[in-house]
Amino acid sequence: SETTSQAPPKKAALVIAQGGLGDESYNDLAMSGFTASTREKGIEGHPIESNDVVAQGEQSLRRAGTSGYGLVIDLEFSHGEILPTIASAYPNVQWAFLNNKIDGPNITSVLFAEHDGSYLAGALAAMMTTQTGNPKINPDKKIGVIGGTKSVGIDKFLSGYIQGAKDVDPSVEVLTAYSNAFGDPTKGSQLAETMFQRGADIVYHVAGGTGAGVIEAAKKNNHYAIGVDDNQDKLAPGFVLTSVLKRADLAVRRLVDAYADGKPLGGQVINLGLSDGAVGLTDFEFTRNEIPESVRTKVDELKQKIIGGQLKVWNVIDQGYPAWLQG
Amino acid sequence: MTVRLGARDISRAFGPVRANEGVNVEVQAGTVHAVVGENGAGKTTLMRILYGLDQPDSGTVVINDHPVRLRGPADGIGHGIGLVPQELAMIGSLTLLENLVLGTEPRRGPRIDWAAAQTEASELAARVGVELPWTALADNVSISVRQQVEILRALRRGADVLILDEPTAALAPAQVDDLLQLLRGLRDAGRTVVFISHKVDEVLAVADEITVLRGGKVITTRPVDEVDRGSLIELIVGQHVRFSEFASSAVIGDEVLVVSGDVPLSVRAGEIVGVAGIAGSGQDELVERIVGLRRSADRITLAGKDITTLPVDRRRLAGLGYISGERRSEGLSMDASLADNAIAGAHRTLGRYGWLRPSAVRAYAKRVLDGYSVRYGRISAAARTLSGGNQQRVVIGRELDRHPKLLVAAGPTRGVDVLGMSYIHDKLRALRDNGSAILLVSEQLDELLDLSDRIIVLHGGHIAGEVPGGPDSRNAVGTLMLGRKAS
Amino acid sequence: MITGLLMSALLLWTPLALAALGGLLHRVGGVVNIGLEGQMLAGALVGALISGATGNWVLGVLAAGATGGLLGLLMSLTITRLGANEIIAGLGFTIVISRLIGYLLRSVFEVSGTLRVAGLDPLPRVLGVDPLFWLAILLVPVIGWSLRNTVGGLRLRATGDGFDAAGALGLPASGIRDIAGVLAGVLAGIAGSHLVLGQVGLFNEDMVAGRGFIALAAFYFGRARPLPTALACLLFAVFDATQARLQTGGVPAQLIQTLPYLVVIAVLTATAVRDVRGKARRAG
Amino acid sequence: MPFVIALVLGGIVLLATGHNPLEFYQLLVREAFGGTDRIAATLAAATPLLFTGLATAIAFRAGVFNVGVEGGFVFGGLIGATVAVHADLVAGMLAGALAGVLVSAVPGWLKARWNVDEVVTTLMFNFVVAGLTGWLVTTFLQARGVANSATPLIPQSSWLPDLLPPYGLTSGVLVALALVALYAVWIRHSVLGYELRQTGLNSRFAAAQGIRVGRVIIVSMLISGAIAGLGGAAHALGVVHRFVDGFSPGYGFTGIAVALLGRNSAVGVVLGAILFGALASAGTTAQLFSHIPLDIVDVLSGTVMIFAVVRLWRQR
Ligand SMILES: Nc1ncnc2c1ncn2[C@@H]1O[C@H](COP(=O)(O)OP(=O)(O)OP(=O)(O)O)[C@@H](O)[C@H]1O
Ligand SMILES: Nc1ncnc2c1ncn2[C@@H]1O[C@H](COP(=O)(O)OP(=O)(O)OP(=O)(O)O)[C@@H](O)[C@H]1O
Ligand SMILES: [Mg+2]
Ligand SMILES: [Mg+2]
Repeated sequence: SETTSQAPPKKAALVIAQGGLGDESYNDLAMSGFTASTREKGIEGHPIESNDVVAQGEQSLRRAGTSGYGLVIDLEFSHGEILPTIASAYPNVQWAFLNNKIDGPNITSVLFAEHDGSYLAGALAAMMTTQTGNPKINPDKKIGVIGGTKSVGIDKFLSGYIQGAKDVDPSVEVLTAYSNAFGDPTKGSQLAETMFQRGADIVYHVAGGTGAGVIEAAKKNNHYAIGVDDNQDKLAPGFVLTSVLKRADLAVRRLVDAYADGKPLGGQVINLGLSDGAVGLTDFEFTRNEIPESVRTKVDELKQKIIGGQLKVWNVIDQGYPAWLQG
Repeated sequence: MTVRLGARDISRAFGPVRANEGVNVEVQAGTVHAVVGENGAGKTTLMRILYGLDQPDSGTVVINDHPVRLRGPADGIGHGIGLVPQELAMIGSLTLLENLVLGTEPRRGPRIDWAAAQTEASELAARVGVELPWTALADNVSISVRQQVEILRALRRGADVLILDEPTAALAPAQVDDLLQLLRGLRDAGRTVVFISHKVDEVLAVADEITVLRGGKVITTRPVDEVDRGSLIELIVGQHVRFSEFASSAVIGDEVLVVSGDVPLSVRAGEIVGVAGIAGSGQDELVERIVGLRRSADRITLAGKDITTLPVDRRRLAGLGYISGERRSEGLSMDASLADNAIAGAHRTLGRYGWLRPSAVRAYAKRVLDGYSVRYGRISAAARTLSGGNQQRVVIGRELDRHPKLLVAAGPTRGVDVLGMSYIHDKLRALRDNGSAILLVSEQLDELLDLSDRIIVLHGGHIAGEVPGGPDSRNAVGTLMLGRKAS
Repeated sequence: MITGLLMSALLLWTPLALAALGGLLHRVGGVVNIGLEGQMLAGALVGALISGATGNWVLGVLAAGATGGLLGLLMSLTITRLGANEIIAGLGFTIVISRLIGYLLRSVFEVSGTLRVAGLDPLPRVLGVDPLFWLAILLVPVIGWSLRNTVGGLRLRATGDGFDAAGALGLPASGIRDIAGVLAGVLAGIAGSHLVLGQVGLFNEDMVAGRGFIALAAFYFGRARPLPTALACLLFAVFDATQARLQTGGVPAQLIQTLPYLVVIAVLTATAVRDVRGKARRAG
Repeated sequence: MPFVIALVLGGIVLLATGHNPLEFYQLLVREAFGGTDRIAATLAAATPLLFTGLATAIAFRAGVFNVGVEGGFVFGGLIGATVAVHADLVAGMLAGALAGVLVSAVPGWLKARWNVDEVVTTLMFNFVVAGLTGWLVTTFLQARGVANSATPLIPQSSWLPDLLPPYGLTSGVLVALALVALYAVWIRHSVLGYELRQTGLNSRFAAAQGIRVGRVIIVSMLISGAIAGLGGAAHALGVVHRFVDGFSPGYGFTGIAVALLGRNSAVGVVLGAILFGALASAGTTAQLFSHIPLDIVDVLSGTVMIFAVVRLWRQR
């Protein structure tokens, strides 16, 4: 890296969560936002990956604290407990944490309403599975969802999806399965094919790289997949009904921009949800014609209701497990 | 005459040990050339070099009067040399037939022609006068059977120089005679044989020339008619040796070992009972049952105590000693130190509160090693670094030092040189005379006749008969071993 | 429903069986191959790239096999010629290969994690299944027969059980092991290509996902005999295929996923008990 | 010397990927050992490896190829963390050790009694334990209101005390080092250590001399499991302060490498653990000062691993 004789450039670090770069979802998305915004703002940006994210959290955060970094964004959930101590030890550094609320004068927390986005996907899928005129739809009222691992972080998505489906049509059956892997497309395609054989025609995946297999399976079997995190509609145009966005890139970009521009950070909680477009469904670039107008209107209505507060989607994290999903 | 195979000034050292030092040997074509010497004299090392398995530090191998370099056994084989190694190169998970043809398989394309292999094998075996269970795994047959396969293998490879490193160590007397006859036949057919043995009589019976090694150096090479038994032994060990003659026990006491069942047997205090039989007659099973390495359905008592279901350590506590016939795999732990080998089994007596006292361990090990004249460097050295004869002394020392009430000794002098053998025999007799009971299992008839007060002959897993010890029983035992009733 | 289960089990079986048979050959030659995982991954990537570049699945599979073979050779050489411990070499090679691939994806292909190769030619169907399935099926008896009845097979077994003894007979023991290592690599590479060309049609840096280790368990389980090894693979494959169906039955996913492993332990124990009972036992 | 080869090969990789090897090696050394904080980080990263390396070495020494230390570590971590929440430090550590014993006991017994191949059973047990802990941590043992699968945070009173605050080096490293030292003496000078060594070197010999081989195998597995479980508990109580997804990134498997690199000796285990610990800690923070991705650091450690064990001269 080249150095100039001027004042040292501002430096920002991004601590990559478990799963690492290449997960095709959360980490990669955050990284893309990080890369773009640091480049735009002329900030020196370094991602920090580790094979042992959990245990090495403290020492790598401290190292960042002593090495002239002004902003450290931590994507790793398990660092929540140590962050306040470290943040208070390095008060001149701005710390940011995603997916959980951490208190501290120089800590910014970012929360996503993934359950809201998943709810809309569930509602959409439940309405679509009865559209038997569509060649990708079968007569069975069944849809599916595949989680990467059985954990509350993932079940927050699953629960929202099931709730959305049941709310629009209680007789829809939702098949669930877990791949126990975030980078195993073979398994993803196996699980999805099984669901298709069992009568599902729309399968939502919350499983990172494993989901690539789900999407391939949808294409092969002429059914639908629903993507997650990033806009995955283009991965198999026409076969990805929609994707449930969770724009970690937007969150990171917002943090980096604020830091670069010298705007105040710290002590805040940024809630990202349907209203900001940081969570939500894609705009059906390739499937618009296959989704009836009425369905799209209904989804939109639901979205407005959630934003307006008339509809409250179950949040597994705050509320524990609901009746429709086993803990 | 051509020197078919020879060594010119060959030296080979292993660390501080000079296994071969300036060795010059010339083996004339069409002769049987014996190489003799005490344990550790360097015989095996020399043979490995002549075959290409090992390379000398200096000096050259001579083949057909020309110096050559052997980079591996393939080179040796290419020059028509075959080695039947002392450490048998058999592969346990392969059948005998597979072992026989390995490396020079009769083939049809990539396929092995098993029919041809079987025919060849049977013919070879018939030529040598043995019968072999060709489909048995090498792991499941006795040492002597394995040895026979090794010999057949070298013959089959068309070796016209055949090196045999102690081929008779595990053969029964009749088989030894057959082998020697075979070697003579090979010589008469123009082949060359290099023959290593610790048994002077065999050497005198078959060799044309004899080379004596001592301490890695050639002492002399002489035509066979220039030496006799006594002078050859003196050349080998460098001193005059007196052998104890057969002497039966003076005082025989109470029954120490009683085994019931298929092989009913009892051994009394102050008595050596020999067990004879061609290999595979049930000796191994008997030994393992007594020692506790194999479950026994039949009752076994030791000094009046029922040990049928006791584990090995409890039997040892009750007064059992065991010299294993499988020195390399069972009698010793080749990679463990001499000290660890010497204290094995007694180690619990050297501890306090679960900790071994280093001084006690040292003292105990030194007593065993020194008390039985083991030649070793450091007591922390691995057992592997000792020559075979010295390794055997470690085992003998360990077992005898505990003054067992009953000693089960299987092949106690296998591969041991003349001096070592007489030494071990004296020790066994002394143990008996001190009132221990000894069950002696050996393939060497001379040893059995020399040591035993009475000899039980096994055949096909049963007792074929019993004869008194001493040289006069030779023929009776030989007959019984073949399963015929003594007349 | 049942045919669906069967088909997916057979699909999952193919790469496991290929890799396990490769590992089996290496095992018979005396080396426990922990590097199958890495070789499979390399085979998967190269298979995807070459199939995409040439539009020909045969070339893709061959290239995957060649890559696996080359890596197998390198690994074997460090073991046979440099005396590296086989377990460490296997673990080390797997780490190096997978991380190098991760790096290549990001720096050369400029993708993260998943690589979609344009124009990829997937495996065709022959009698309803892909050719590599038939290859694996064919290999089971062929390997069994060859080990018993060919010169190469005999020498391989000899080298595996008695390295020094084989050497003393003038056999190039190290060379024979290297050949086994190459064969293992070739089969693992082909197995990897099956994941891409026969299953999902795209490459992911984690896509082998422990299948190399399952293959290892399979040939251990089968005691390096082809048929039991292939059956062990089938056991894993059937369980894998059944999982999704069981998962909706109310049993927690994590517990269901432990089933095949428990079954392996149970079967292994049962055979061991039978073996011990069958033989006159040497107590210890 | 083999180490140098590994560095040269790694250097070639670095050069090929457009990085300056010398600069990067310097950076690695600085990040591994350049200052109290970095040394603390290296030792902290080495601590779990000391436990798993030692646990592996003990079983290997008895001739038991136990690849199930990972499972013991993970299960020990889960149980240790859970017990520490409800009881105290000592109870947590003991419970962890006991949990590790549970994991290793069955394969040990199967091996001793029926000669069931331990490589397969212990490997399988790792998967079983992974499933079991995964299930427990999303059901009974889960902390409510947390976005991941994790047990509740252990109260600070039950933490293993820090050695060098504020650096995250806990007294777990002392426990590990004490165990390694004990192992060094025990394996050489105790009766059981003797029997363990003999069983490992030649079990047939051991049996013939009256050593109860089956019993020794079981004991070695129990000790191995206890150390693995204790390691997991120390990791939970000292470092992570709970059990959480990603608790062990494969410490048990790295432990196999540590034991083999160190030839199962005490000193070897310590050196091996520090080597891998240094690579892990330096490899992570080096990213703050250069643009070399973790992938390349891993390639480097894989290369070091392979070549640290080669013999360059065939012994004659
Ligand atoms: N590979 C080796 N490493 C160390 N020492 C060795 C090695 N091979 C042989 N020696 C030593 O060299 C010497 C000669 O051994 P060698 O085996 O040649 O003796 P030998 O005459 O065959 O003895 P024996 O009659 O017992 O078979 C012995 O002291 C032996 O310990
Ligand atoms: N790998 C090795 N390392 C060290 N020494 C060895 C090795 N292999 C063999 N030796 C030594 O080489 C020598 C030759 O081995 P060999 O099997 O011929 O022993 P031996 O003394 O002739 O045996 P025996 O008396 O039982 O016939 C022995 O002294 C043995 O200690
Ligand atoms: Mg439908
Ligand atoms: Mg010899």
